[in-house]
Amino acid sequence: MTRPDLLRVEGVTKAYPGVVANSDVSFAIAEGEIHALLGENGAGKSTLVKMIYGLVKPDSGRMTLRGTAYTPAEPRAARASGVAMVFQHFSLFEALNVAENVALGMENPPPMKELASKIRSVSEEYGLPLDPGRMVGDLSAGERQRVEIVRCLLQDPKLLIMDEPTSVLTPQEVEILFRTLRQLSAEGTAILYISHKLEEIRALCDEATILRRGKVVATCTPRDRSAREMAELMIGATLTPPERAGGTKGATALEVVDLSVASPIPFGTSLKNVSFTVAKGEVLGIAGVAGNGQDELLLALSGEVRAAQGAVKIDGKGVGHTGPNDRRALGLVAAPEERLGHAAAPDMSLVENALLSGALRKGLTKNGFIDWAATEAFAAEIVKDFDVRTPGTHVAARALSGGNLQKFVVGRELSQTPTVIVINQPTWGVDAAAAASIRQAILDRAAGGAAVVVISQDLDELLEIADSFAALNEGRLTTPRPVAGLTIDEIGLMMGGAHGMEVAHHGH
Amino acid sequence: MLRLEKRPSPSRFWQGATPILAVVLTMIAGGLMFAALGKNPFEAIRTIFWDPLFHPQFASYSRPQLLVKAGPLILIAIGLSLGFRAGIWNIGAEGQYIMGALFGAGVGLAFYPADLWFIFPLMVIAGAFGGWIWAMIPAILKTKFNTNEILVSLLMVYIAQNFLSSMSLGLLRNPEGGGFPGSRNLSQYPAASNPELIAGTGMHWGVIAAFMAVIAAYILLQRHILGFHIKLAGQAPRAARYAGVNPTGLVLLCMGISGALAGLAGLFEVSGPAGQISIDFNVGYGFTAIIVAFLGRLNPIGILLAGLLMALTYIGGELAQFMLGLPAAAIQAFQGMLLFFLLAVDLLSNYRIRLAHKKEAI
Amino acid sequence: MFGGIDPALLIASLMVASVPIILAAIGELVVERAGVLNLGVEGMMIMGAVCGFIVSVQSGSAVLGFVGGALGGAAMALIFGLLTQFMLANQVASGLALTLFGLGLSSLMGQSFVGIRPPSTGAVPLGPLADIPFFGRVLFSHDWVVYASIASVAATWWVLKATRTGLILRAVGESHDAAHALGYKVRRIRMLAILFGGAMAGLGGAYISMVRVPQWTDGITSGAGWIALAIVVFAAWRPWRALIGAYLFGGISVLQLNLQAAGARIPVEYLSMSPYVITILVLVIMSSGKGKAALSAPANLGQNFHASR
Amino acid sequence: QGMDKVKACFIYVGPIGDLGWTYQHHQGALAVQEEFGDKVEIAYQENVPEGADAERVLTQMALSGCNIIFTTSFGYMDPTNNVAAKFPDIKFEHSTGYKREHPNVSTYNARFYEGRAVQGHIAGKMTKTNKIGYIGSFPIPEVVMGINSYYLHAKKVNPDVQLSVVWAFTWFDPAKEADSAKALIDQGVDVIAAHTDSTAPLAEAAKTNGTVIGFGQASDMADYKPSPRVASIIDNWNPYYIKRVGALLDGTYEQIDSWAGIPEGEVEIGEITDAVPADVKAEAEAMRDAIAAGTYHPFTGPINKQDGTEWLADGAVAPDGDLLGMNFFVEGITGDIPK
Ligand SMILES: Nc1ncnc2c1ncn2[C@@H]1O[C@H](COP(=O)(O)OP(=O)(O)OP(=O)(O)O)[C@@H](O)[C@H]1O
Ligand SMILES: Nc1ncnc2c1ncn2[C@@H]1O[C@H](COP(=O)(O)OP(=O)(O)OP(=O)(O)O)[C@@H](O)[C@H]1O
Ligand SMILES: [Mg+2]
Ligand SMILES: [Mg+2]
Repeated sequence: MTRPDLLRVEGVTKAYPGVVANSDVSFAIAEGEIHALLGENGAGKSTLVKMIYGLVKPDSGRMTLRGTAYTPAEPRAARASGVAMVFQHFSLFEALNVAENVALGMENPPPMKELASKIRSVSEEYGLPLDPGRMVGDLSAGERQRVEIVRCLLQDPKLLIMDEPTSVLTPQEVEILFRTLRQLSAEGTAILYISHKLEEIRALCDEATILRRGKVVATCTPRDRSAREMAELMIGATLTPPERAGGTKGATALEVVDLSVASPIPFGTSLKNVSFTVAKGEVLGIAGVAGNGQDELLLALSGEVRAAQGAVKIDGKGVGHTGPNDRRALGLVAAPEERLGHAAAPDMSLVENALLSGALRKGLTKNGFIDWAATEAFAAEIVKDFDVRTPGTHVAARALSGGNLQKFVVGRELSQTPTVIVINQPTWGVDAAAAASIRQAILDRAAGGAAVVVISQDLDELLEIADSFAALNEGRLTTPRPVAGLTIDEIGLMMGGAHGMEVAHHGH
Repeated sequence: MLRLEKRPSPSRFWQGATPILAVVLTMIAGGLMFAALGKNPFEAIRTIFWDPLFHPQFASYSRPQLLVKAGPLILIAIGLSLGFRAGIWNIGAEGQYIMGALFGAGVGLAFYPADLWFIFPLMVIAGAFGGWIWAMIPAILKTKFNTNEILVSLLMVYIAQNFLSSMSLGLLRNPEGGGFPGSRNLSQYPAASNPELIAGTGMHWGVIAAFMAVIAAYILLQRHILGFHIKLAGQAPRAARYAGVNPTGLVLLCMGISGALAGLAGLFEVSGPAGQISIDFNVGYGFTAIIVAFLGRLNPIGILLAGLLMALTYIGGELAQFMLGLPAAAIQAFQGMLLFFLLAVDLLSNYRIRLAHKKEAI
Repeated sequence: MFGGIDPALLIASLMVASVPIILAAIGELVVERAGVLNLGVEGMMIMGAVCGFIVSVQSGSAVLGFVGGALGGAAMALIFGLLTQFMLANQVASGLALTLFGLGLSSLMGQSFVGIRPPSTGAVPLGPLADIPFFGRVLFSHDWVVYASIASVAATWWVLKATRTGLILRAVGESHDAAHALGYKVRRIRMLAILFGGAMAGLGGAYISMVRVPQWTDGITSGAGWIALAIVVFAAWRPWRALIGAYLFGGISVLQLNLQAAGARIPVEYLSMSPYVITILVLVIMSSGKGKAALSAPANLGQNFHASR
Repeated sequence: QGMDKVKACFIYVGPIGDLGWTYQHHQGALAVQEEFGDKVEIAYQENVPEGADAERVLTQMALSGCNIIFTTSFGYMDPTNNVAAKFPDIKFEHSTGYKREHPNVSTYNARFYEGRAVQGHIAGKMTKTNKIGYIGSFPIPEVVMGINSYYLHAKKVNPDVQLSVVWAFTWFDPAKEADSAKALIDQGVDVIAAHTDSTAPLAEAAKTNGTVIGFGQASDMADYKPSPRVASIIDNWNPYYIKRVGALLDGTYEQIDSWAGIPEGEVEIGEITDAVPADVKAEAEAMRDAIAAGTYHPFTGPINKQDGTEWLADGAVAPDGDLLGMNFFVEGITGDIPK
């Protein structure tokens, strides 16, 4: 296996104001190699690949592609050199259709009709079927990612960069993606793969480069290491998995009866006859592929979307018709998936963001007038209790890294002595150490008698913390089952299988 | 190559220094324009910025007039700024101003010539109501039918203007005015007038209302949960819903407040400085107030200062016209330049300007 | 009751009356599709009006006049573009300031041109076509700018729908971040759109001062720019709907004057507010169709873009 | 006693470049300067909105040492009187209003309806379709008076004539004025008079290749000679301004209420072009001369109101008071005055 190096990165450094995102980073990737880039949140992975893609210019250092100097001035140049990228935060246009989105990512797209048929054929060849005429806003997260991938594939890339691609896929979809990537690798395409899911990396990648605080701290062959070992390399410390104190179930705290609501989100999924109960001390895990009604379920439970009075009951009291604050008053807290813009206001300080949902239960206002001193104290308490790494409580939420903001948001909700907790994607894109501490905090509240609903696309996470399990599929919820005894395959089928992709792959 | 770098938080120093810098830059650019028109630029600049405040002949009169001119601008801009902060675009304040004046004056004139203590207070309520109801039309259309409030509120200005003509020619026409258009002069009807409260200060109820609005808005935005919700809705609408803010209610509230304040401004103007309803009663305060709101960065104190600065250029501009013979158009262009510079240098408070490294400029 | 109003004449009139609004609205539509909200249409129009007028008088050529008008509007747009795209100034305030500045500057520039007649913009010689009953009057008896305005609608529609340029423009308006991530020069594209918008507004203004009125007087556009802005929203950012909107508005404006001239017994004050009222009503009817109009606003409209690199 | 030097100030509602109302007042100001040279200083301010702004500008003018201030719009009436109260030594001259609350306030206006009579005569004679049009600005006595005078004199020479009135609800909006003219033309009107300020109606008429004619309004609008502009009414404020400033200089100034017209040269009929047949032109000039000589008053009875009731008995001449408050159409005009 002595393949020639495709891309060499040598001594690359990139500093942002106040932080060195990449410091003297060097690594190489061979043709056809699947290379993992690992690191905690903010370690500098995205920055590094953005430099390779020509989106960010390095301060110093050099890159070579097949032995010749490689200095892409812009993504166009990178694409011309055979480098393609699937972004961590999708670079798609919701109001445009699939073909248009693909065309925008290509240098010289063929006429639309031709492109459409190309999209059909390429997407089926790789087992990622797509309808070129559909509006991207109408697609599920998994389908959106297919658009990004197909866009790359149409350009016959020599190097394909994927920044956290699997966080939005079902296990079956992940499997199909891996098959696609292996097929590409076999065809000689190198893949630079960023993920926090270490088991996936073990299954997929040939080599791994591990970053910590912008520096390369280790390289390894993932197959030869355990996930635990790699995680510890990433964070430079030992990990402790969350502990379950085997509490006993109490009375029913949250009851959802035949909940049906239309989606308020453009291109969203409506909920259809969702029913379940959660007892005090119980953790209900709800799985499902993104875009199957998770957001809507959270909105309906938090009160942002209203339903029939009896559709949602807290401690037996019908609250389906009330708004978020009425439900907060009864002890329900909710943490939406999208941190910036939904759970927190990006340009507001942490203090203001503490007020955002804490005003009521923490008694931060009197006659509507805000007690800023108490609010600051609350924010400081969250930062301290949940180990939020921030220069202070007066920095804007957007200045926090994703993981730290997530800790803040979850911390804010859990610190309100809730009796019912609804939380969507508690650890999305958060590194292993932070994820463990968030899960632990949730389990602690459950042990303390709270009823918890965790909506997540991370099955390992659900299996780790949930007592019972259900899956959302196109707005319908399966009947909850105890977690004990469930297999990953059964779960995948509850989630709706591979969404029609299996068929396409049979040909290979 | 220059490069912009976003500051983690706005620079306090530049927030204070940018307006001064902008005024200096405007003096330079405007001075060049005045020189090109054959006028002495120093004299012109002095006349615009200095004379209204310190000229021995004019200042004692002009200074209070600053308040008279700035009052309605500030009052309207405060209301607009709340909506703008919440992402609700009422650009029809001019129409609400007209309707406030019509309702207020209408109530006052209905009592003519009675002399009852409650007439003026009733007019104030009617004025606020007039502006409020006019703003409610785009607000309700928005919440019920999802129409664009920018468009509707703008078109409502033209409708209000038609009402104004029709009222000053019809219902509200002064029966003793020899058939001429325009209502009775309210300043000659003490029970309904809004006179200067202390002679020579320019203070009338409208100016007091403007100051009260500044203080109330300041407290609202700094200390009250409602102000917090307004800011939140503008910055992150989904987070606002999550926080329990009712978007429909917020639209009605913000449009309502801005309409009511614009209506009040119209009422105080018609019963005070303007004196009467006439075909050309409105002079663009509703539009100028939008500029004032943004110049003041939607901040109550900023709006207060921006309103005063705007008023200064109006009054100084008037002096420059008849003292130096500068054309009105030159003054208008000068004001435009001032706005351009104020907007442009604002950059410095939010961004750092860096010289890009040579190496990077591939 | 409407006796005596000849529909052919009415339609022919409204086609002429709507030209300035169509031109300016199409320009603004492109600007807004690129994600930029320029409220300074009135200022750009009046600068186009004065520049077009001056150039045509000085050169004796109407065509050069229109070129001058377009340049005048584009020059104003350049100021707006520098402010909003490079200085990241607030778009709403910059647009309003542009209007204030344009009204002042145009009046300064036009001082020595008051009371002069510009060279005439000829009708297009369509010969016998113009004699066809009804259609001849409606379709084949206008000056060339009328046809150009309709052609500009068609061209804009085609470019936005079917060309890569249009696709990129829409992409930039939908998500400047995604467009930037794909390597498109958001600022440059928006700048070009802004200049185009200015040139179109300038053309619209020049049509007023050179054909509609034709003379130079201060404030000659008297609010046409605001109506153009309203038409863009009304049209839900679609070119053909902008044409319909402009014809609807222009049509009602012309119709109400015709009704007056024909002696219809409808109170004049209601007639004269009817263009605005009816525009609002039509908008309500269109918007309430499942919120369709609102959905089509470019997602990044009015937001400034700053790439941190 | 007289004064050695007078500072004469003018406040205008529009821009001096409007080629209409304000432009003509400014011509008057320039004439004063020309007449008296160094003995007067002129200052003016354009675009002053009526109401509060006017009062402030007037006060600032007064403070700056103006001796006489001409306030050239109806809407300046109350501000003029308010400021006059505070500056008893300064003379105020208010145009088109009726309030003289203080001894230092005079009013002046021009009898434009005299010019309208001449236009009406030409219109009645020239129309081939028997439809004549009038673009009204706002339904105020001034405008109503002009419409009535125009119609009466057209009807006198052409009993079949019909008048269409379009209210533009603006003093100045060239595009709307053009649309209004177009609407009238589309209705078969072939003579258009306008009480708005721009040349747009004439330009619209010019597009008809001579089938539609019109008149210059406020200023001569000579560019559209000989057709469609066949005649014009010119507001000529020069004589009045020269007279009043002169009176201040030589000490003969007194408070007056002036309503002058063709006889005083304050209303001028611009050249009647050859597009008008010689006999009609001669008749029109004769009417003008008769008005100038004081032998003919355009509103001489019998004249009935629109509803058929009598306004002026046979031979009666309209009292100025009736004219200044005129809010009715005369018999024969269809349509209502908007309220
Ligand atoms: N545009 C930027 N401006 C300023 N600082 C930035 C910018 N982008 C990244 N950074 C900084 O660079 C560091 C590295 O960020 P990067 O996005 O590369 O991390 P990452 O490894 O991709 O993290 P994650 O796992 O959360 O995606 C961050 O800590 C951040 O502070
Ligand atoms: N415009 C910016 N100005 C300042 N810092 C920025 C900016 N953009 C990004 N950052 C920094 O980048 C970091 C986030 O990097 P990035 O956006 O790559 O991933 P992330 O937010 O950590 O995402 P996730 O946690 O979802 O993977 C934050 O720490 C933030 O400080
Ligand atoms: Mg990240
Ligand atoms: Mg990243």
